[in-house]
Amino acid sequence: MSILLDSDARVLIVGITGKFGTFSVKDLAQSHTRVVAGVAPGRGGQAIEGIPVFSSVAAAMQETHANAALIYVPAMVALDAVLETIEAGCPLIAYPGDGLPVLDAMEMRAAALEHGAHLVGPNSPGLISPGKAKLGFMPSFCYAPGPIGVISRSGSLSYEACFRLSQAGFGQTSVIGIGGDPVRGVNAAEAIALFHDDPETRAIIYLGEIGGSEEYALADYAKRPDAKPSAALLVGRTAPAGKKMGHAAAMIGSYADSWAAKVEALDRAGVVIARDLDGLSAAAASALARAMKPAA
Amino acid sequence: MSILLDSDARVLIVGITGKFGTFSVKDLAQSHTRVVAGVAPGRGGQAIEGIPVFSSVAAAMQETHANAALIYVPAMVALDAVLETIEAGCPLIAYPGDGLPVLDAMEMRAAALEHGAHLVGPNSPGLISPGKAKLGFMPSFCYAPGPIGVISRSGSLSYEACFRLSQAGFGQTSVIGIGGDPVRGVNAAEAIALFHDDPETRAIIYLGEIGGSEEYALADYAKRPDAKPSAALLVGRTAPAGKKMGHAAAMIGSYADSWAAKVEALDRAGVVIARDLDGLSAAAASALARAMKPAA
Amino acid sequence: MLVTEAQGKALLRAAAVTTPSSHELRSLDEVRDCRVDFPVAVKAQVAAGGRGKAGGIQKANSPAELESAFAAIMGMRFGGEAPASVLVESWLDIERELYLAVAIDSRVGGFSVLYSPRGGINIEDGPPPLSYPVGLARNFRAHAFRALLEPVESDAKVRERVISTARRLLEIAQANECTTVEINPLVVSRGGALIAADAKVVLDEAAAFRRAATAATIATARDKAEREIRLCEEANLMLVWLDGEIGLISGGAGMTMAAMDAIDGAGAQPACFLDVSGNPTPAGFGLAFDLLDRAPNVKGILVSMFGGGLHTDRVARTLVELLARRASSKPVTLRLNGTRSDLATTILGEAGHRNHATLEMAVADIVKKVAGARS
Amino acid sequence: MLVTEAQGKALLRAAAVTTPSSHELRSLDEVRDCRVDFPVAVKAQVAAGGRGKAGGIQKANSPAELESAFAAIMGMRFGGEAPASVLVESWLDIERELYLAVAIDSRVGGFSVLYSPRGGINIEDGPPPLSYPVGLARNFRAHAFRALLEPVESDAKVRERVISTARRLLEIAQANECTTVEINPLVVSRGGALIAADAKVVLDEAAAFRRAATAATIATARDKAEREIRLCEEANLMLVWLDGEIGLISGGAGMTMAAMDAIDGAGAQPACFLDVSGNPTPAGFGLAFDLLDRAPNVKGILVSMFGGGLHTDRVARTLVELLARRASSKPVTLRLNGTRSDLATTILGEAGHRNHATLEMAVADIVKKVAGARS
Repeated sequence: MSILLDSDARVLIVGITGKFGTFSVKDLAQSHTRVVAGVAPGRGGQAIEGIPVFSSVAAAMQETHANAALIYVPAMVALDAVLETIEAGCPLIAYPGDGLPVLDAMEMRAAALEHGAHLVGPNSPGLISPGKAKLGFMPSFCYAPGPIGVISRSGSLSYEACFRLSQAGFGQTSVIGIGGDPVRGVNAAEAIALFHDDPETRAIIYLGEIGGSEEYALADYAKRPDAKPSAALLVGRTAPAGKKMGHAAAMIGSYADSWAAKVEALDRAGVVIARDLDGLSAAAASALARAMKPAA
Repeated sequence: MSILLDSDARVLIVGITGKFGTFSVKDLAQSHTRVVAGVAPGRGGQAIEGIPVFSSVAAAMQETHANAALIYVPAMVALDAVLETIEAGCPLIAYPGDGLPVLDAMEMRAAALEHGAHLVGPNSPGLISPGKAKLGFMPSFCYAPGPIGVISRSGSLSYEACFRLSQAGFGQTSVIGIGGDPVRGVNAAEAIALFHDDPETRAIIYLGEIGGSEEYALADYAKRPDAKPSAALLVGRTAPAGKKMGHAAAMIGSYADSWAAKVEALDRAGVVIARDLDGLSAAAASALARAMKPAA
Repeated sequence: MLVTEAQGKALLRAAAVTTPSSHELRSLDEVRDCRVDFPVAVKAQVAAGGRGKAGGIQKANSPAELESAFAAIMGMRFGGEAPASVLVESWLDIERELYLAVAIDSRVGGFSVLYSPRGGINIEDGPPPLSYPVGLARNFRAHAFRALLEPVESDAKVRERVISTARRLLEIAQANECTTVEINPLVVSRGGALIAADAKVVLDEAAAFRRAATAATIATARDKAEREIRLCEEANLMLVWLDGEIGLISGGAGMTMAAMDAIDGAGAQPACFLDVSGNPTPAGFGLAFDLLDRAPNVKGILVSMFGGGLHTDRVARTLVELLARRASSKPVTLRLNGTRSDLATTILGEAGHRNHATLEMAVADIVKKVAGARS
Repeated sequence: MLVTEAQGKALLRAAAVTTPSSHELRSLDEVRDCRVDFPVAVKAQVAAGGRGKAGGIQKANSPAELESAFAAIMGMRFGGEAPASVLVESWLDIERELYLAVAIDSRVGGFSVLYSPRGGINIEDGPPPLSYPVGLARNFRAHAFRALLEPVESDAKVRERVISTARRLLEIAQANECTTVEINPLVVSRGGALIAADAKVVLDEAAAFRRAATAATIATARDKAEREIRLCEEANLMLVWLDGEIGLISGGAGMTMAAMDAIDGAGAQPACFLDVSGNPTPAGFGLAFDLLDRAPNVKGILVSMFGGGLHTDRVARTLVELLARRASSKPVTLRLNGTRSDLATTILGEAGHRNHATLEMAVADIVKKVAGARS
């Protein structure tokens, strides 16, 4: 098993005629992911890399029975594209783009919740279920199948962290990038719930950072008596207050935003803390070891 | 029968401590309408003219099982009050106030539709089912029970028109003021549908005016083979183009807004036209006479 | 409340809708100091429609032509209004003129988007624009609008730009509480970009309590309005001057229009729409009589009130007092009906005034009196 | 992007939120010409927090005091920023200070409204404010907020005014695309009215493509920013200067922070957050090296890139060329891992550079080199 994305994925690429869209057709094929359709308004009837192009998501869904969408359009039309995809009935959507106005992210999130769809992003590499399918642009070589569910706020950190985990023998059920923006589709709490319900996921690893409050969702979860074991690596321990560290949401505005406050809360809730990237595999091993033990 | 409002009405007055609210308690009592509760934030526990006051609509509904609300609050907090009332589960609401921003009217209308509630107003005297109950501030002496359903965009016109109808022996099942603003709760098409479904309503009289397009809803209805007979009086035949005639929506901006265009459409659809107020009773008689005949 | 093109375009620019580069000029000195690349369009700034057909838009190819166009336009009147300024804009290289608007649509219960692939000043002579019923601005869906546009607009690039611009216009209407934001023409430039060559923006006056810009526009319009209109607004009366000879004082918008129509039905014409229901007091009626007594075209006055909440006996007392000290000899006809009208009839009768039983009788009476006074 | 109090208050006034009467002054001449009723508050206009505690708000009781306060404040720096102006405001007659804000809350997935009945500069020392999770601005419900306020705010009149103001702040945030609109203090005047005595407004920079005001604010801030930051923004690099000695060039926000933390873990400190993933080209790396080579506090440079989509062999070639013509003698450590890193190691090795296998090895190497250079 895995979360949201499985080997039966039939992927639709909105914005397939753009640079990213066309790259993704080839990249996904190499990751054994079935791309069944592309969408580009006014370009219906064409084909890109052998994939049929439709003028609307509804037409593409009807013809190809796509069940997952990857959206590569500029931020200024992203809300339109995501709403079209949600309302066409697509249950899983990744919008990786960054620079999206937060009001548009709010509308996307609300529309997804209203329709029972799962939206991954914005500002995220997407979602991968190693060995099964990929809905995003993360480098596939970093991942391997296994029992760990990974949630990450940062693309670059998740690549290297998963590469190290895979090298150390800790494969992943799924790796979901919840993104670096303050408002997102699937958030930490929802991603945790998905991994909690996935029988093959035996432990959860959270890759977080300073700023925002998503990390507290993991602390809340870890306190539950039925929680799966979890480990966390938070970056930005040495970041100064009041400065945005690349991601829109990575800024320390109050004590609760800080590395120390978050690590304290996670530690108190029983989450295994990796102080550095270097300590991540040990933390993963420790969490998995707990998963082996029967509940006390 | 009647539409929306019947003798089982249990009326709640939001803004009961204001001048209009307090006047309405006495006025409704004189019209044999049961007022069961008032709402004024921060004034819960008091009483006005013997009516208990609550701090929230939800509390008032729970305690008194009110099933209709009359809202007398200033335009700047009207949206808040109407949303609270709709979301507390009240199925029928009249908001008579004028000067409401049209964006707020749009939100009210959307919320009412979403919750399956009926909102009468803004900028309307409300709704009366003569001899049964009144939810508004129209002068009760103008009305009498009978077989005619009346829809009006103008308060003043509806008082005098109904007074004349009542004097001439043409009583009313219900009289609904859909209001003089461009966006409203129950609109012409919806009011027509309600009267269509009311078995006691034998004919519909529409009191309209220049500007907007509500009158075309009656023309559409009258073309239906199963339509009840209808008559219409439109005012503003002598109004100039480009000038707002009192009501926000009463302005001729295009040919379709004009008296001539609307009368032509209604006449062609088979609606009996009263050219003047003076001709209204004859038009009512003519419509009722058609109702007597079995369908061809 | 319609605002000027210049104000409307400022709202468009704030939301990053492209407009031609422009200067708003108020005096010949400003015209002489203004540096522009010719040719330019010189456009009267008035809050009234039909400006183009009335000569309010001229082309100038040189500073001399600009000066004379400025002087000519500033001397014109549009719907009675003098321009406060002219807008001087770079002359556009036009590939095609489109029509795009968002406006409140009462049957939709919210906004509709209107589009025509052939805009310009003769838009009303062509087929009606495509209408996309949106409702709440947030219900706009690019894909739904696109599906409607496809049969109407064959150029896919223009289509996508129209969709983006329509969304932007809805955002403008929402954020600034406008009931209409109309661009006609929306110009397709030779390069394919869309440029708003004109802007017709109507602000929702009811939102003035939370929109400082709307409140300021209303205040400016009130300052510019003729004295009578301003006095009525301040006194909470609603006045629209008309062309007839019967001065009409009535109550409620609908009944005032009904009375206007009844006057027309009796072969005369109303001189005004004057609704005193907002202030049926000695002050309100006093102002109404004062205005109508002074108006040269008003030959007689009809007071017609139907009392609902209003107590007509109070109105009768007010009228008796007012008529007693009135100087004008214009004939007056009274009709008070409804709440306490028996008492009103008595009060009027005791003072020697007749209360007519119906609107129609009162109208016949004043029309006869005015015709008699003339012959 | 934080704007100044004066800009924030302009947004409040446009939505009819009451602010004190004020003048924004930029020069001593303006101060001398300004007519105000004393006493007044004299307030530094900077887009940075903590101004009050740093002496940026002073009271002046006379023209002489106003002049000296102006001069004093204009000479101060707040978070490194010089005030561009001061705001002179009538001194408020304060009954009570409240705290009211709307801000994006990531766990809510939208806006929250924050309220405290005791606002002022020490708000952070008290209990956390009441939080009403709204989500989309249109989901604000007066009755829901009222129910939360009742146990916290006992004055029913204040409560109702706070509710109205909160709705207004949400409308401002929505219409202008703000991520924060905070009023602290929101003053209850002796007359009971609410007055926004301060305003902290953060604009969403991502909305600049459709908000001319946001685009203009960003452009102004960029003009005012130090040269290095501006160069990086123009080149699509992300730079934040820090206090340490290890110049860090990395890829991706998360990995750059991870590398900063690793440097700290090895007993040294990073000199910067410098993410070149937006432009991993000769131009991007060239600018990065140029800035770090010139910075006096940078004693050595660590380049750490993990290649995902990025081909590290290309980066290796770029670095070889760059290092060959570099003048600085500051030590450099390289670590390229991920896509095509075997090839990268070969390319670097052929040019005499070592490619470290892991981030930790590379960090240890540069820390040792810098320590060696120092001793």
